[in-house]
Amino acid sequence: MTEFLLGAAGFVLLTVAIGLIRVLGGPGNVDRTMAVQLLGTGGIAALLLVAAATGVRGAEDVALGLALLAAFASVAFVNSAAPEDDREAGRANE
Amino acid sequence: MNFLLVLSLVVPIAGALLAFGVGGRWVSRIALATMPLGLAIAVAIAAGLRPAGGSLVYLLGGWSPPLGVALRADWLSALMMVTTAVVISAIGLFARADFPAGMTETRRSFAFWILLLAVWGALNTVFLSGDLFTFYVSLELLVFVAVPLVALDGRAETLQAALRYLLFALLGSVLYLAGTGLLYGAYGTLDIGVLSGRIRGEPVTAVAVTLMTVGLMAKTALFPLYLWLPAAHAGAPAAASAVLSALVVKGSFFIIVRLWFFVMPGLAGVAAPQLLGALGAGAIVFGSLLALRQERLKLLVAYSTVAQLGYLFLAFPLALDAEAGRLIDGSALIAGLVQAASHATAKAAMFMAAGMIYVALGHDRIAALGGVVRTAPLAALVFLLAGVALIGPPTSGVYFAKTLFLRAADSTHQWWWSLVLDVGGVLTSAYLVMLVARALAPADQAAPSMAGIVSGQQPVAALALVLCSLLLGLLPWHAWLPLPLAVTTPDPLSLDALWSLVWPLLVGMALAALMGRRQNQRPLRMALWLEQADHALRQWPAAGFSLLGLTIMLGVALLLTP
Amino acid sequence: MSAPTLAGLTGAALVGLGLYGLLVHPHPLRKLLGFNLLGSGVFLLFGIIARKGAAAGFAADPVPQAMVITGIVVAFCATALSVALLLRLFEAGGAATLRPDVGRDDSD
Amino acid sequence: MSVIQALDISLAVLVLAVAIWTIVSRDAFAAVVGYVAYGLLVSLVWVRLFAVDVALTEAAIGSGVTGVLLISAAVRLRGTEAAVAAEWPGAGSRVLAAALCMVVTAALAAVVLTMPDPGATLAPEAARHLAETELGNPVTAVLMAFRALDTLLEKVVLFLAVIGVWSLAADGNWGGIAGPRRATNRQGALAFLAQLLPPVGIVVAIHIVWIGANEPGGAFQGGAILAAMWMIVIMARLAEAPAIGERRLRLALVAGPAVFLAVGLMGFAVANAFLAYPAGLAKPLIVFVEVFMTLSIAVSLPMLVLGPPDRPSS
Amino acid sequence: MNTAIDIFTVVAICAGAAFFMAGSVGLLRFPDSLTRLHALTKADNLGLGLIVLGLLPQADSLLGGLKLVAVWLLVQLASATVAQLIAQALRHRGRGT
Repeated sequence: MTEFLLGAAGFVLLTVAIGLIRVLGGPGNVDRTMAVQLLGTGGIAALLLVAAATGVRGAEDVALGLALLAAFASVAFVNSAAPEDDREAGRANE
Repeated sequence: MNFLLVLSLVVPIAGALLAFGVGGRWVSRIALATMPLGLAIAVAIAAGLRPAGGSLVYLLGGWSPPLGVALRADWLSALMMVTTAVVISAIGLFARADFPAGMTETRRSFAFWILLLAVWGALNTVFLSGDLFTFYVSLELLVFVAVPLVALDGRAETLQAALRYLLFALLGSVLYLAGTGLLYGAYGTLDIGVLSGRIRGEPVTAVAVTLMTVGLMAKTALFPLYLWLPAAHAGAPAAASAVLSALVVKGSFFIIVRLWFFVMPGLAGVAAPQLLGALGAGAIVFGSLLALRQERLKLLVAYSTVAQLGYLFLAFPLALDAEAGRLIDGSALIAGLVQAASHATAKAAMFMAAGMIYVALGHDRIAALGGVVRTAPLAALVFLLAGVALIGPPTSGVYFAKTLFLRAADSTHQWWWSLVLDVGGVLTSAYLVMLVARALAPADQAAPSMAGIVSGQQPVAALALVLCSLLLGLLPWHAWLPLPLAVTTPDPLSLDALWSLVWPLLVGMALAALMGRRQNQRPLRMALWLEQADHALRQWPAAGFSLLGLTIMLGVALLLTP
Repeated sequence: MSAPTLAGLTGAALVGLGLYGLLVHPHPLRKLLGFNLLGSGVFLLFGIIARKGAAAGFAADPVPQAMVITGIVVAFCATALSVALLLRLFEAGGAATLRPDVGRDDSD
Repeated sequence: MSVIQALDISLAVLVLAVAIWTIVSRDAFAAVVGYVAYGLLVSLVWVRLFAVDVALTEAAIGSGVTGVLLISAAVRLRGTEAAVAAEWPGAGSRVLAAALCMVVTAALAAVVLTMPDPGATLAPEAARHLAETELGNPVTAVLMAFRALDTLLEKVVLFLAVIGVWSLAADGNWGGIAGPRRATNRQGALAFLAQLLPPVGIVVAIHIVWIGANEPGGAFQGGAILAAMWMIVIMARLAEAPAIGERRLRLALVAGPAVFLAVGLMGFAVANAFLAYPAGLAKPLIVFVEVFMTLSIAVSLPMLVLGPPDRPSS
Repeated sequence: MNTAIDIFTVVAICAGAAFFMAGSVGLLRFPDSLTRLHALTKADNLGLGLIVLGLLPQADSLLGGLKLVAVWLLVQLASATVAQLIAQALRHRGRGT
């Protein structure tokens, strides 16, 4: 069972990472952001599998932390890539 | 008694936290109130050292090393702590006018006073720490204090200088940290005392010590790794420059001393200390010559710091007992640290004077210094005396240090370092003579337009510091330090003493005439060549190559040590 | 090859990579990334030391782990301060370069 | 080769590949995205090294605040890459630099390969004294007891970093506000996330701080998650960052180091040493200090990410 | 009994891994960002969901199981939000050009 879980972890990690490496080169920043999102999910999956296989205590908490913060990179990107929103918001405020 | 060690770092840090929490006009008051307290603690530790048998130890939390962290005070810590306390207090007095406690909180005052307290806490941690990782944290504290001080004026060029400094200093910290980790991995402790008993001349030690030393040299701005220093030290406000030049760079130097003299005194070999000394000599020659070529007073003072830092590193080859193959923490090391203390006091005063001259004239262009003797007589006097203190008249700390260095060079048969010391004196005289000549020139234009008024307290603070530096040689050092022989101060009016002061001035004059900047005259080819080299060394790629090259050279030197 | 050794070798390689990025890349933001990689490589070296120090029922020596945590915090602070400085430099000078003597006014 | 070895090797290769990408990529944004991915992979490596406390820290910092910080910076610095293109050293210099860096790597690799196994360790010492700290997590014991001074100073570093960032403000904005403005009628996916996530995040953060005494976790990890929750509320423009002149903010920022220092000084009186805890009260005191440290961290990190105040408070 | 649970785990995890692969292939193959986005979010959520499902019987405590479910829910929330935001950004850009 342990071997299987580890193998599955490696498989998931490799597939998402291949996607990541392919997309990092472009075409656009949106695609790069998506690739990181996919890697995040895959990484969490791999982490859960590894934790189940090796019985490292507390690894679920790491997964929980990663899951909580999974959206952050993408949110930061969308937020700072759309500065016109900032101005609108500023106007709406006044 | 031992609890004073804790207080000496807790008091400034608590002051900084309190000032931050209270804010407003209380910030500077809290900072100033902390100063006499901190000074008293430093003096008490220094005074208590001798009765306690030369060292004080405090086990934090009651945990003893290697698991716990210990604070240790010895004569090196005490000397540096008292120097720091004196310099910080003087800077505090000086800065009251520049960073006033207004009714509303201002950015500059708020940041400056808190950072001033924090730098004190960080330095005391460096001087007292007995643990390599605590050194790392305190090094980082110094970075986080120094960088905002550099950027305090907020102009684009100071922001750039601060960023360059930050990135280079961070590189230095990481390299230091890497070495720390390797030492822990090999010997299972970070405590200096325990480690010195376990450390062996293995490849891992060589790699670790190389990384740590190079990282620390980058933070000390030892030639040729000074790319960040001139712009950073010259761009900060005068009081901040004084902190940076007098104290902050000494912190990383002190850790190099701890590492080489106390962790691995028997493993230094012959080549590595010579390499450190050679870099020091390079700094003295290169920095001083470049100081001659500067157009601005503050930049000149900054390059003078580059040069003066070089002297500190002469302690490494001169402290080497070739027969025993050990670095001896005796008179050469004492010379290095007294030199550090003298430089700290003199250089702080010099930056203060430069700041006052800037205020009085509205600029600090060296070519237009004429008339400064009338416009800002006290500032000019302080500057002159600080310069003299750096050259080293018989009563000064620099003279005392130089005497010890020369004696060590004699007894270890390394005549070339005495030559370096003499050349250094000549070069320092050269830029001072050049400045005096400029200052005595008649004011070429009408009264300067944007001149300001120097506050009355400022020259007093600066003058007090200069006097400290000038009289440091008169302290009863042999009663307090492990000096094998007392150094007798010659009669300052004797012919010998006068001659030792006059001949560097004479040669310096000739050199200043040759190398200095003059209008309407083509500079010497060598001067141009120097400026180009300086320009290249202040670029990242060249600095990077120097750093990597030095790493490899030092690594090889240590690896080949039997 | 065991997991700790592999991580240690990765760390060594990261140190070289980060050093290269920090020293050679001209853009400050990229230098900063280089610094972070360099730091993270050093932390991994601590990681292998911690793992090889497994004893007394602990899967890894806690002391290097604690030092890495401290190091990560400090590295983050450094990154934040650098970014703030860099953005201010960009605002104030319109450029994000570390080259000295660019835009320095020589009023002589 | 066993499965676990294959996994470790592929993980190492991936980490290196993403790191190389971060260095060689032409585009700054792509490099930063690569670095965020790198942070995630490195936390996996830490789990494999059985350093879960570190993995938690790396996860909380790397994918939370550092990601936000670097990505927004990269977007704002768009186009500056071309301006410094002329500063690249020549190809020969680059090759030389790469070679020299490789020497450093080779030296470190040699050290790694010759490192004894089992190596030097303080784990037995820590185990012997763990009971005196009344904690179950040895990493927390090192951070809060054995090497408490370093942790205290590290909190001072954090505090100084905040001052450093603030001190970059324009004079007129001192005491003002940083970061995005509040929007009155902000709706949509982001606002939804920013309303739903923080309650969960707060629970998780409290859990992590609380179990940190006995299991992997602790003040920094919990504080970083809380900080991220605050960040998302600000990024969704549901709330504005507080003005830096505000008294409550100032107190929250110094609370961690100040309380730690105060408890440490109390040790003089009740436990015979600075930073010592009296027997029987060690754990409650440590948790007490950690609560305030968590608060300070949760407030400091957003202040660092938001940057210097850019407008006066109204 | 034990083998039955293990078989369930194996099947669920294999299915989850397959979905991850589908997501990656989608990321590589689909022609434009919007379709890539849809493929990706669907695939990775199902993938993670199935893996969590497979691991649930292996969890050693109730709290552990709850944490697994919480991880999945949080990732769902994150990726739904991100999908929305990115779609908005793409639409924005589409209108602009």
